[in-house]
Amino acid sequence: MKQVYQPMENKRVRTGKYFMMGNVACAEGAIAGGCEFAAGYPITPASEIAHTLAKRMLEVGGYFFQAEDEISAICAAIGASWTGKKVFIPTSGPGISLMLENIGFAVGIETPCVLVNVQRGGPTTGAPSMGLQGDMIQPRRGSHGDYEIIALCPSSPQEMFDYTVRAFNLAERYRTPVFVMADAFIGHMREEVAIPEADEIETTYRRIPKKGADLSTIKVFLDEEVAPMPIFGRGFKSHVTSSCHDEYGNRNLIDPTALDNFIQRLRNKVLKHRDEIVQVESDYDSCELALVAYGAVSRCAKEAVRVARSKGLDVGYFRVITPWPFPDREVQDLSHKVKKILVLENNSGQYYPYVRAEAAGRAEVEFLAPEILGQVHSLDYVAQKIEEMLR
Amino acid sequence: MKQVYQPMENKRVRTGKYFMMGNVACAEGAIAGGCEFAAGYPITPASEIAHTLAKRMLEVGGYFFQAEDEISAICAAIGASWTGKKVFIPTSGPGISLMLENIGFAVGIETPCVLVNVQRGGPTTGAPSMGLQGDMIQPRRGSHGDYEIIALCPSSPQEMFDYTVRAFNLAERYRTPVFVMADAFIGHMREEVAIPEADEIETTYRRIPKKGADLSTIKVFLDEEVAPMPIFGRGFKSHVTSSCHDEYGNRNLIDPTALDNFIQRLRNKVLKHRDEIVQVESDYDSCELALVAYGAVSRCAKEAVRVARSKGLDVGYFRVITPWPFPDREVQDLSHKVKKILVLENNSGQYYPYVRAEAAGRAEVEFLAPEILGQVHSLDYVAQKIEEMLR
Amino acid sequence: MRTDLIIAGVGGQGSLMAGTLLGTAAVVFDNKKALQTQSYSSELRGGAAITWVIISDEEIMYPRVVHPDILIAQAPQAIVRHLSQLKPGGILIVDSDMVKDPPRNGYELIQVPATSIASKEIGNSIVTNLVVLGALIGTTQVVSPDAVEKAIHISVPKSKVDINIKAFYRGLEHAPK
Amino acid sequence: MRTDLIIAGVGGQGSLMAGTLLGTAAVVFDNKKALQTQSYSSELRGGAAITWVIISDEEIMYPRVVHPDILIAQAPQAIVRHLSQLKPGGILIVDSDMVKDPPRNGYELIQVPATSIASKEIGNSIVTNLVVLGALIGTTQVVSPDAVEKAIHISVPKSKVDINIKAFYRGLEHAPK
Amino acid sequence: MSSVEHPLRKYLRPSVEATTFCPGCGDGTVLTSILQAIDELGMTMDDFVFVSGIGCAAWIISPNFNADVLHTTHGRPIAFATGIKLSLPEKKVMVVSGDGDLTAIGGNHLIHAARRNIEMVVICANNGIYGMTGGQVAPTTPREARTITTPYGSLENTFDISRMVQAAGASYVARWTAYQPRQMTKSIKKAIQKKGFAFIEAISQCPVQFGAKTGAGGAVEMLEMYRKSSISVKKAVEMSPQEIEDKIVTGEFIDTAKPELCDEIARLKERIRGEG
Amino acid sequence: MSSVEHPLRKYLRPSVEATTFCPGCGDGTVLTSILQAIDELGMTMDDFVFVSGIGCAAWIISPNFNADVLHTTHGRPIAFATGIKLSLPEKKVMVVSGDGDLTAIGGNHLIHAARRNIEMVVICANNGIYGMTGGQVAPTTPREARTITTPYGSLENTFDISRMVQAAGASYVARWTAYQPRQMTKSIKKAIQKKGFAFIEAISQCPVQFGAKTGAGGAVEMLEMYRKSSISVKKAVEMSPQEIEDKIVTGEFIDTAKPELCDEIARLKERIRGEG
Amino acid sequence: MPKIYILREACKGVNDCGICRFVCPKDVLGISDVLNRKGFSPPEVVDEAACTQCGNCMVYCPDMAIVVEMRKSKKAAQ
Amino acid sequence: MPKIYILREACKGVNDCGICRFVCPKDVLGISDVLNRKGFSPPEVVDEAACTQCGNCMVYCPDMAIVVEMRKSKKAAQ
Ligand SMILES: Cc1ncc(C[n+]2csc(CCOP(=O)(O)OP(=O)(O)O)c2C)c(N)n1
Ligand SMILES: Cc1ncc(C[n+]2csc(CCOP(=O)(O)OP(=O)(O)O)c2C)c(N)n1
Ligand code: SF4
Ligand code: SF4
Ligand code: SF4
Ligand code: SF4
Ligand code: SF4
Ligand code: SF4
Ligand SMILES: [Mg+2]
Ligand SMILES: [Mg+2]
Repeated sequence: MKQVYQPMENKRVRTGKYFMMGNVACAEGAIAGGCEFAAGYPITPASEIAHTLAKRMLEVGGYFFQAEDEISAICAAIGASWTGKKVFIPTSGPGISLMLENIGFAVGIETPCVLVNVQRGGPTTGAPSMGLQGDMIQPRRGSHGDYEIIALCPSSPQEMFDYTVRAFNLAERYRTPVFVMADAFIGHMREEVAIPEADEIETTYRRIPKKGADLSTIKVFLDEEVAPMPIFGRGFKSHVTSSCHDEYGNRNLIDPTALDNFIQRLRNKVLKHRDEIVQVESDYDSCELALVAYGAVSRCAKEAVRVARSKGLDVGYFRVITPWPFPDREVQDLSHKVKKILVLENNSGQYYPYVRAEAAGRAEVEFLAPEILGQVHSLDYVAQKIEEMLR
Repeated sequence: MKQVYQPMENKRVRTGKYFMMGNVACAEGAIAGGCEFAAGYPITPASEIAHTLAKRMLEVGGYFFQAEDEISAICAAIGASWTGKKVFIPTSGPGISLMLENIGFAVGIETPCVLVNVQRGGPTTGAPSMGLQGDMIQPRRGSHGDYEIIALCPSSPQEMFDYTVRAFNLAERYRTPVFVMADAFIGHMREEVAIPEADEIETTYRRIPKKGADLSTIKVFLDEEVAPMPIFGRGFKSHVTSSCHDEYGNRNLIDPTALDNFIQRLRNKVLKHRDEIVQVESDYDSCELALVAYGAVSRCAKEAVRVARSKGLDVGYFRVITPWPFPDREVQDLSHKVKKILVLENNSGQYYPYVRAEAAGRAEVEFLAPEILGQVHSLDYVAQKIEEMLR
Repeated sequence: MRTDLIIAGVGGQGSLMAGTLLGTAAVVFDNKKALQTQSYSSELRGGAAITWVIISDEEIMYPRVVHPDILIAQAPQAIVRHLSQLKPGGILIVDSDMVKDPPRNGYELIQVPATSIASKEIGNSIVTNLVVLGALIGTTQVVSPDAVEKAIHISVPKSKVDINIKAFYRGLEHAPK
Repeated sequence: MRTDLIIAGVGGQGSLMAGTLLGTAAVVFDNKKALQTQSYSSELRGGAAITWVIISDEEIMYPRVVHPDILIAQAPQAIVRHLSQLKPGGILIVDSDMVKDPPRNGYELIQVPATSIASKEIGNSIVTNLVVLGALIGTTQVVSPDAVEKAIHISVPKSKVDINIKAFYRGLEHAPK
Repeated sequence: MSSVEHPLRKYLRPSVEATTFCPGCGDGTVLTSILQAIDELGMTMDDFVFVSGIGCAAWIISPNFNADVLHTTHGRPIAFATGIKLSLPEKKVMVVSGDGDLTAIGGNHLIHAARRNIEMVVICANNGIYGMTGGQVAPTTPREARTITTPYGSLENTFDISRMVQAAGASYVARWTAYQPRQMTKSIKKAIQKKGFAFIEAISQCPVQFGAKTGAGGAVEMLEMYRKSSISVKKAVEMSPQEIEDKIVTGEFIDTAKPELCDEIARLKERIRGEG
Repeated sequence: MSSVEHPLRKYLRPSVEATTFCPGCGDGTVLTSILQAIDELGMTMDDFVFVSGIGCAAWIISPNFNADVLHTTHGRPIAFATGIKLSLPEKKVMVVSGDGDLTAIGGNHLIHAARRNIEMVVICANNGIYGMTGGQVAPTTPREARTITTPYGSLENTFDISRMVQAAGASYVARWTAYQPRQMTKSIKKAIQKKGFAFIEAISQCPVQFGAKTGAGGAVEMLEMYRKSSISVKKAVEMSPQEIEDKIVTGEFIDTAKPELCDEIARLKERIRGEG
Repeated sequence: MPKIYILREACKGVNDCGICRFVCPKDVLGISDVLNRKGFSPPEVVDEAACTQCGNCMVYCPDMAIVVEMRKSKKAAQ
Repeated sequence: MPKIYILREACKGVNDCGICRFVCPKDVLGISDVLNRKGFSPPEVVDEAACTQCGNCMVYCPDMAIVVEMRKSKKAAQ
């Protein structure tokens, strides 16, 4: 078979202004964020990420590995991360469902990696090209056991780029999997994407023990302040196991306190740094009602608030950018300032109980699903609900 | 190799009083509940269920299929269910994590099946023989997409038997997967198990279309009142797909309303019958504080309440038997009657936000994890917290 | 000013491509904002191909087209599915080769025999979408013709640039002045 | 009356089996309640084997043994791990072949040379656990000897019944009256 | 003339107007070959349960076949089929799915079903690519072929699926191209009658994804290639590995008898009953 | 005398006092054979990254080997190893795991790694059972053998793992029993030096689960059985299938050269750089 | 003389498919210039007399769009 | 004469293991009646003179509990 080699762009950062598909922006964000190894398996509506990476990764000296299935993809990526590479795993809901065992593994052995879930209509195979925010709790509670996770929720192709970069930084900083929770609507959306110069993009790299470090004397796991990662190939002689272990990686399956320590420290590693991770966008004063939303729906909420205000209604806006770790204090603050909260999600109310629990007893919290699940709410529909709640 | 055939007991129901391990009771419950096909893959701390079934199923004319992996196990069981058999899939957290894609599939094509998760200490491989209630949200939110599920939570070997029987009945009645959420502590616990005579055990069987029914004229999917199941091998010529479909099984991936219909009807099938499904055990009047718990921890809560009352404290008890569908009205009722609620779980508070959200603003809700995650709270520790909350 | 459009046809007519060119012209060359979404899945073939485009001078917040200002119908099904959504007084542009006798009430109707222009005048039916796009720009100036021309340059393979531009201007000329 | 016990040894000593026999005796033959849990995993081999047993006349609600009334130590580690948990005034039963010089304060100490009784008198060290169990029943009557005998009958292979019963009674006799 | 119906049309679901395949897709020919085999055997659709995964090939049976059809998740049809067969041993179970479905994500179920030698017909429509998702490289894509995820050519070796399934333990294994519909039909008939795991690799042209992306051309060009490149198993034995490299070896690879799982279970149950 | 140290002891993690294997477990012999091979090649532990899954065999390297060791989830070590090798092609990557891990739940990764011919040594300690979880039937358990999940004897056929891995595309495949530690060592040396996917099936006695449950006996009885039943590949070729049935065919099944994935990637990157 | 029926509406067009024409040993089939409802050009019989009844067109057609009435066949439609 | 070192504490006992004795062609090894700290009976050298230095015991021992000092070897411990 004839092989034609196309000229290499060889630019890590594809600087410039584009009318770009969200999925492509996501792939470019990964590369700009320093991704060196990506692994995936084709799936609608995320495949364009893989298509972009398949070409671009080779051009920038990395590799896109198309695995035999999603399980292999996440495992290969985790393996690559342990060699010191920044790694990336784009997929959609069914892919994440298959990966969950090993997402938990990545959490357990503290592996930086970035996953993208371009959510599609489901449950199960459902309607692959429709965007539903149907997997919002899955990153946190989908894998068995007790753990914390970091997730970001973009609402535009630009944010597909920006948040993917940030996801890499968070993954490296906290040595843990980070999710970008997109959906088919955002993934297939085209919009202006402005990609800055390489030197304007902040990138973080994980800490690694000093050369020649003796791992029997330094803690390389379960440090709430994030232990340096004893990556492979540098002579550290790391023992890495997801069995319950101590700070040095020694397996301990017998002592109950070892399990407690294992779980708590992994959780605290994220929770103690929640201030550096959690991001919300809000625009409310002590108002009557605030709309809470994330992702594509947050654009609907923002516009609905603008319209409502233009009609003189006392409405505020609260967008969750990082659904996980849960922005508990921010929601508490909100619940102190407003009387009522309306949570908008493009699902049947997955995130809503968490908001409601946190606002407990201060603000009254209601939920509004879209008229048709899978389609962002229409403005009229939201306006009607706002008026009803303010009546 | 020499083969020795042991005498067959050939009794579907192992009537009698035993000092029996929870996992064994669970297997006996499945058989008593009518299980004809079980599929699994060995995993601590659930393996004893498989060991029991491997022998007993053959004796009662059924089959235990040890699959090549957990994915194959759930798929084979779903396939068998579509031939009209009652099917059973015992495993532990890592197994469920692997099965999630196809658990969603079972929900989507409305397949009766019973899963047991004998929860172990994690995340990831963790500590396999320690019991943590670490997977409580996973049945409902672990698979991608928006769906409802039914789950039961036993607190003793006797309930491992009883609830497994009930799980089969619910699965058959609602044509959907049902979880039994045990843990290593209950699974490996031995206690008195009294198994009644076969004719004292209530068993339900799914509805099936009439012989010769023309499926182009009757709805065999997405009926909120539960459609008859057009099982294979009877000439129905069923088209069964987990792609978004209508009431007749016709695939429709284009119309947004088709997805909405698909999701809503599947959810409502469970939610509309929540009164027949939801079970709680409660013992509170208008009291100051109620303890909410489930599974093994509910025994601790119950005893703590007894002790507190014996000291004259105004404390009530609320046990969740069916964590899913969420007992919203029952928790609402509780929150109307008591001032404070203390949620006890052997995890870091997975179910707690759901309780708190539902009690929103009426009762004050707090959470107490055990002193050591993985070990049921000590009574003293709970007593202390009770006193603190009543102070 | 925000303009909401639907371009609807069947697979192979290039409706999505037309939308992307429009968006590229707006964003990259006209310094406007644009947003495109689509009913698209490689798991589906044949059948409807629909794209929604929003062009605006300001930031686009609400991302859906619920009631378009303009409906471009490249196939009869497009009328069936989307005409009822068109804003009262909106513009309906049809490929008159494909859509015969469109209903005529309550909106401005523009008919362009795009398929025949493309296949007969330009010599390749593949550029029908550009003829339609030309008609749109000729009618509404939602983006500048110049921007579209530039967008074509950066979006289609070199060998196809000329024929696309030709088709675009042929469509543009055809629009009622 | 509720009695909480710990039986702790190392793998192969039959600690778990002793606990199960105790529970079976209580539940099936003495009409009492019993609950047994264990630190057990086929993913672990060697090392500690511990079982917790609760025997009670009434329903057992709280399922954990936090402060046992009785600690049976079949190995030195058992003392290290569990003695501090023993209730003040509780009973400590040790296999004196395995546990030399147990600490003596604050509880009732019973020493039985179970391993040597089993291997020398009965002729099989495999029944050490039954000697220990006998000593326990002899000391505390937490279940009836008769119930244990019946429990043995339904729990162990026919060929092993006699030797188990013999070991049990030998242990029982050995207990301080 | 409009009253003329294709003789195999009666096996299709009445509600089906046309298949969803692209023009010239070989999967249509595979579909016809299967129905032809069933027809020639004089069996009815009620003798079968059909199972497929996800992909274009999976849509050969779903919803087209007017029979019990289970359209499952990607890669798992054999696992579902195993449960069905174990519980309904008196029916014929046939899996029809794609190369990606059966050998990439589903590879494990394939080899284990072959090992168990559970009676089942598995037809793998092998188009050398992921058709449905837009032309990504598959384990069956030729080395150096350009696909949408191998823009510089694929660097991976290719499975010899049939050989592997044979090594895993299947009783019957054959490979045919869509240029050999008659042989395929004959082979499917044999497979249906086989007491054991029977596997047919049906090389099927995908002009739209494989043809366009790799440069292999349209339906006719691909069929022409199949015609030219195919050699029989017998002939292949006499050729050197290098000579075979670019060829498609077609024919029956194995046709043998060994213990079948459902049979063994039935026999054991019988024995247990006898002793009970 | 207590100052004498075993010459291979230096390769073990200092904190390790003893392996966790049961007395007489063949996995210890496999462990020694691996270290012996590394020793004889004059390599150091820093030349390697070791990966294992879950099971007794997975504990051969974890935590024992004083090297980079990744102890992973059940069935996935090859998938992890693939990512490691692709990102660290200059290191040797060795997977050591059990038959259940590599061929039951992990079967798909095994065949795909073999297909890709990615340079990697995979040592499968095959004890014919799930040891760690208490003696359940495995795809490698002999037909009719009683295990805890086949109380009436196993009804399933057994994988010929080595043959399957070869059919999937591996460059080097050999099988040895724990009664052949010297041959095993020699073979591991070859495997380490192989540019491609190298697979060694190490038949290893599990007296505690396999031996006890199937009646095969203790460590010595099982070794004696290995000794008696083993025949060489060369001899096997001359024997009929029936004659071979109860035998263990040991030796090298294949040792060939074909394109290796990391090599191919490096070459492509080079080319792209050249043209950039 | 054999009878060849083209089920025009079932055909996906000789332009993209054309398998029937490719496999016909006798060039019996040409291209219809009347599109079917889906916009495809089905084949048309241009030399029925040449047909050998080999059945290729019918057996290979992926869309069951050709029926060749065999002389021996009883079942063939009128 | 060769030197055979039994690393007693590493041994898991000739009762359950005993591989060294099985593979020794010359019955050099017997059973020690002093248990090691884990309670196992290691082998003991009963006929060192008979040892052929074949190395079997060392190579087969699953627990690295035997070291045979080869005459040629320089490395062997004292
Ligand atoms: C778990 C999961 N991963 C990925 C997909 C996306 N997907 C659908 S079909 C397909 C490939 C189909 O390829 P093949 O089996 O060869 O069938 P073809 O379309 O080529 O006939 C993929 C990757 C999915 N549906 N589910
Ligand atoms: C997903 C998952 N399923 C099941 C298990 C339980 N498990 C642990 S080890 C093992 C089997 C090990 O068998 P094998 O690989 O042959 O190793 P061996 O112990 O025999 O050496 C199983 C099933 C697990 N840890 N994870
Ligand atoms: S994409 Fe390929 S395999 Fe799929 S229907 Fe079209 S031609 Fe056939
Ligand atoms: S169970 Fe078997 S394989 Fe595992 S350590 Fe013991 S003897 Fe070895
Ligand atoms: S039957 Fe044969 S000869 Fe006749 S038209 Fe068809 S292909 Fe041509
Ligand atoms: S083979 Fe069939 S579908 Fe193809 S062109 Fe001929 S008649 Fe039409
Ligand atoms: S070296 Fe050989 S002869 Fe000497 S003791 Fe060891 S096994 Fe026996
Ligand atoms: S082979 Fe090793 S472990 Fe086994 S008995 Fe001999 S010295 Fe001990
Ligand atoms: Mg394919
Ligand atoms: Mg094994």
